[in-house]
Amino acid sequence: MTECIQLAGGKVYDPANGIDGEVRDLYVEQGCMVETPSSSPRTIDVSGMVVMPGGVDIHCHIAGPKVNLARKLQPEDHRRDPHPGTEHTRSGAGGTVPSTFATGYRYATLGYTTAMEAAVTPIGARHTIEELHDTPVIDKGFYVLLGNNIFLQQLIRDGRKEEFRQAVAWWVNATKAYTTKLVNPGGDEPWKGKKNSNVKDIDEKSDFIPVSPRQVIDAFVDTVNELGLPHPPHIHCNNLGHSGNFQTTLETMKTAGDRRAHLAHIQFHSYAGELGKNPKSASREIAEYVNDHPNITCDVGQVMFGKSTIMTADAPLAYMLRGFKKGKWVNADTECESGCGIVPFSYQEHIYVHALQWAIGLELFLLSKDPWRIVLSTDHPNGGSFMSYPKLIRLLMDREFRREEIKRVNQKAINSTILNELEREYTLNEIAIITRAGPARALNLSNKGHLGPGADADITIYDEMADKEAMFNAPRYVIKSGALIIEDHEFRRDYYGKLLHTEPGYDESIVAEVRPFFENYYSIEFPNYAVDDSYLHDHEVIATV
Amino acid sequence: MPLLLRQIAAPDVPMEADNITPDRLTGQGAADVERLALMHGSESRSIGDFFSATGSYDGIIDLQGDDLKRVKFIGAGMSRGTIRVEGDVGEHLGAGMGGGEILVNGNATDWVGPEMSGGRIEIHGNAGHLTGSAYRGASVGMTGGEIMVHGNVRNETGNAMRGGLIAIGGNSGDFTGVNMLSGSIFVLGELGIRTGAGMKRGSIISMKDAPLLPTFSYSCTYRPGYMTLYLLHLSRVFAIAEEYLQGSYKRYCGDSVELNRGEILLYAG
Amino acid sequence: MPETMLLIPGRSSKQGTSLNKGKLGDEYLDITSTVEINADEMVRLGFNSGDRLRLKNHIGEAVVTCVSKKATDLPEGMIFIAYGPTSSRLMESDTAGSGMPLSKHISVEVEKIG
Amino acid sequence: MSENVKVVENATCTFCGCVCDDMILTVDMDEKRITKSKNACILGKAWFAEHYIEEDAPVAMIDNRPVSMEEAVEEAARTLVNARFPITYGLSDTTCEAQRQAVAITDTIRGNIDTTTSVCHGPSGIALQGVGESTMTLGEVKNRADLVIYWGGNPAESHPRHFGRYAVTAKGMFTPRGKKDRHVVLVDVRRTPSAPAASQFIQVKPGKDFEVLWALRALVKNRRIDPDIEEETGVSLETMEELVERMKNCRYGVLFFGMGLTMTRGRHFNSGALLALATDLNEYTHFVAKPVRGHGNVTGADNVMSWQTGYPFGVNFSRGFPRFNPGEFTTVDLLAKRDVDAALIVATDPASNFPQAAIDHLANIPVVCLDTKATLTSKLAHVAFRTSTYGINTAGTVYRMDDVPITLRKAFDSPFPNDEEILTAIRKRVRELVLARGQARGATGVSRAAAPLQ
Repeated sequence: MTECIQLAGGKVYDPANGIDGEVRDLYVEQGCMVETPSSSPRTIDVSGMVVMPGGVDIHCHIAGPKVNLARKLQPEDHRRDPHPGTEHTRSGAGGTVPSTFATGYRYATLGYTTAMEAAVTPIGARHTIEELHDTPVIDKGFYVLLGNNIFLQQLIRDGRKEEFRQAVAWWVNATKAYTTKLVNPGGDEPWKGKKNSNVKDIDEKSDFIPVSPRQVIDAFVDTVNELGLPHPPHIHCNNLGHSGNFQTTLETMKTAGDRRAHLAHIQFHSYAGELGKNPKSASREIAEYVNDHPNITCDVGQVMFGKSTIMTADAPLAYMLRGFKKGKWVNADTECESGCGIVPFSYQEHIYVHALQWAIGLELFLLSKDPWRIVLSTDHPNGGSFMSYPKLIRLLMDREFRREEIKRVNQKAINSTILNELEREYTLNEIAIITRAGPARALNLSNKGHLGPGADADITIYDEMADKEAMFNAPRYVIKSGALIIEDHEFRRDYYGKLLHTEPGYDESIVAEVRPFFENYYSIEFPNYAVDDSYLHDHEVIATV
Repeated sequence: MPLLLRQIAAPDVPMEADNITPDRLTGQGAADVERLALMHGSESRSIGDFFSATGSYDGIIDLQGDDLKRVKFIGAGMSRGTIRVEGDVGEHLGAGMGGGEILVNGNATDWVGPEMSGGRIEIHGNAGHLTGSAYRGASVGMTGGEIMVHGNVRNETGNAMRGGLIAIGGNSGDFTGVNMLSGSIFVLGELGIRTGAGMKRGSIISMKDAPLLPTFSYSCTYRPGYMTLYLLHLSRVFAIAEEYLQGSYKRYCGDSVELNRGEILLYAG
Repeated sequence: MPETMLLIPGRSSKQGTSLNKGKLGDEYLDITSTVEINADEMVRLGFNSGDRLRLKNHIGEAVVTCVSKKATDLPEGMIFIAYGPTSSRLMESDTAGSGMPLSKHISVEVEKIG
Repeated sequence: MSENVKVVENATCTFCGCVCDDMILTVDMDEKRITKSKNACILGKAWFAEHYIEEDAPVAMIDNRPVSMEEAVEEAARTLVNARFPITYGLSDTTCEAQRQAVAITDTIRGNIDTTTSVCHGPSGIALQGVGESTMTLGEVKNRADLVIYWGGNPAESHPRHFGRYAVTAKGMFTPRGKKDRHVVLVDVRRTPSAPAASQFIQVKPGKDFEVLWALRALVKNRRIDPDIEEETGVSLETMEELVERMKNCRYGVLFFGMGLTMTRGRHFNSGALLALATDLNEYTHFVAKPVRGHGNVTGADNVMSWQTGYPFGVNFSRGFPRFNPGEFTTVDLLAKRDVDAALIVATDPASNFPQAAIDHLANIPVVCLDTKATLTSKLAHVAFRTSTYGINTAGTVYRMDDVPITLRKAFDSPFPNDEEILTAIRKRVRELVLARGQARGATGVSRAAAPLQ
């Protein structure tokens, strides 16, 4: 169903290929970008329009056990935001945790064509893949939660580095994951086993398995880089949301040294101040470190005002947030692997902490010197829905708009930051980097985030408008793998993207090591654990590096 | 002259008629009204397929029919004007309404005035479950306005109510005022069981004695100052016995699993 | 005078195994039309195991066979039955805005036939 | 028994929500039946033993007359497309792959879809939406739980391996001695065959579970409860206080609950009270709760419905997008109110277990039925398909009661198609018919103002 298309006369923003708003023609054939087509193309006149690669979301929560539990939890959120079907597309429900169909179609209507689910328990991988299969248009993958895996922690404790490496590789294969994810490493055991406490320091060792978060982080950074997974370990640091946590964040980055690491939703980890008291901004300290260390990539996890849903493998954090309103709360423990917490939430302009979080996110964007290593995200739906990306883009591109918005929020919070002093406005080229080219590079997706020959023909075409929120809210055309999905703002066909995963090599003998642990402590049979190839449908193996 | 909608055909399957509301019919002639859409199951039909319209809207809609039980969402979201219904109506009557008045000379069923914020609903017969309540999953139900039911209601009346007044002439079912946040519920007849479970604040008043949960505790018997005012207001609609105006009430506070700041007042003679 | 009792339909192992053989089979139909009653109460009401009883309420009526159950295992005033076509006949359809009919606590009048 | 024998290891029993995946099945390939099911409980053994192939049964029937598959699919599709308020119901005894097709059909025809959840733990789903839940996978219970409470359920008869495999005698990381490391409490209105497995039995008067749970919540919060609670509930204040101390002081506590809560007066508030109790206890220790789900893949049905529509059961598409409202879009209500004009029933038998008023209406409308065996529902159906059995003749995915997904292994082939194949064929034909009718979807012509209100 892919066509041969000529996109004629558009202003092209393709930062990976050094193209910054040049008017040129692009050609699509067989789902890819080509220099010159072999057959006669259908020409679409896009003159006066802005052409970019399809957006790439490096960190969001869109599929899997916790996401689905958050969906079940909130009929009131779906009810107010129905997603009608069309002749070509399925119906669904919106809100902060949309149904799978609504998720895919809504990403497409923002011009996003790739998204990575950022936290999946290994035992929930099969579920996640089933949901991703029902998530239309976009290509997708997921990061597998291994940072609180009891078996792996035991290997770290015992200094069995080689077995650790093999076991990580086995787990990535067994789950069809894209990379590994660490969430509050070391925090599960105090939560589940010690009456709901948490690990507080990166060097604090658990009584049960005497391993510190730092040792876990170090082991994963080491192993994942050695294995050459396309994306380094994706790290949700300890102490998320706590005042003074920026020290933990700096220590985490220092632990990585000069090895590749990705820091997730770094805004939530950039707080100064004293523990238990109101936070202050530490965006300068964090931005400085990131600026100076090219091995680090991060996504911001911007907070946007309004309804959100906190969903995280960091269960103690969700319990703490539940304490504020005593509203509905979900805790879900996964055997030997993970915790999980879910709390419906709302960020409000007048609340000091919320306004500060909003400001810190913007500071991080504006203080960043290398747009290639700071990715636009809201940690959907934790900081807000991905549907608020266009507004976030306007906040970055439009200083006057930003000033007006700043006036509407808690001024005490604003006055404790330097946000008012930051004059920077992102250019379209920089937006193309932080939403497309940068995340694609951080993920080592060489066929995405650019429009050079051989790239996947994932393309978004916007009408150029002064109001950047309006512009990024409604692309006129969206092309996915060469198929024209949206034309004149309307869906013209349905399309299901592929699963992106990686297959690092490992020594089969590790299976004999994992199996006895599994047989003792898991509740399903070992041969039924790994996800077999029948679940893959359309997929692409991204090579190790 | 009011707009009269007289039913000419009975629906075979549930019908959703949220266009039957003053907000949509203002300034429309009878022919225009008949062309407005309604849902009959999954098909989109016209009001005129099921109702004949005469007159024109002057602030009042008269809705008459023998088979309105399947007609849902009458007056949903309305903000002004009056709907007068002759007959028994379907679910979601006045859902989310913010103003105006709905009068039903007949019975209503489940979800009368859910999540309404203002206006008035009066039912001369009975209503069903979840009168003046929240929909599932929502933490706040009715926030304002009033619902008066002359007959009986069933379970979960005023579920998660945060404001306004519900008055029931007959009996209520179980879980009256469950998870209530604020506001007032009067039940002139008998309360069902588990009244006020999970309530944080608000008042539930009954003229009969009632079984209460173990998390409600007796505080005193007294004559609340506001009782006379409320009962005089209710006496415009219900027959309020003189002794209720003059009498004392046993006050129970609860729910102790929550804030313990709600009250249940039972007439004590 | 018929006795008013509380009918509690539930699952049982026998019902579970017999339904695999087919819901139209005699075994399943037998199991789902047999009720258990407290042994002391059987004596009080003059019922013997194997007696045919009529259960009746405002929804409908059904004929069942009774067996006695140790007094410690089933309180007086209660009748246990395995779910099935028989219990359906006595079940009210109102769900109180939940989707769930009150399937476990069904008030019935019990009378011995013949 | 023939020589042609195959052994299938790590097979899964889908009879109940335990979804035990450690079956070792011996299959006689000539006879096409399972002759031995090692590790299965009494229910599982019957499940495997009784699923043989009735070769002479017709693959499909219209009005009890044998017809071809194609003819039946055509008639089924037309029946559904011609209806104004068609319902889809059942789905708890089939694979997620089939469930996905069923939701797609219902979306296309703008029908109403509901699963057996609504008459099982639907009230617990409503409770979850009200208060949330603290929960876990079953392996956490095996590894950690030192206090296990069963409330209103009889697993010895309904889920026979629940005790041994997951919760009572199971040995795990912090419970190496199994039952010796646990205190087990059973709460019910009658002393069921589950009582012997428990360390303690608490008998509640029928219909008083809510009052007991509510009192326990109050005691956990250090509120006063009057001793006359015993007269009302049958449980003494002393027993309650002792239980509360035990709950507050355990290391990892679990509350399992059954239909003794969901099917009795109070319904979702009973489940909600229990979920809230578990949540409250997290002030003191780690505490979790879990409904003990019945059918093999009823949990999968909840999951598929939730990810495809946003809601777990009771979903209506008549306005072109999903809406949820238990009591309005749940099957018992729709049938009893005679709101329905056609039904697609998949892998369940409402004609034998629904309230009589609902059964009566089912007999008056055209029903399309898919089942592995003849049932009262298939007997009254307009179009009846005979299907193969999931987990025995059909691979696919099911979700255990704790949302853990498990892949099924096929034991032997059936001449009958599986639910997914039939539903996929119906879906394809339904879509053609809907498009041909020119009913382009999208704008409904009705204002959406009221729609968000339900």
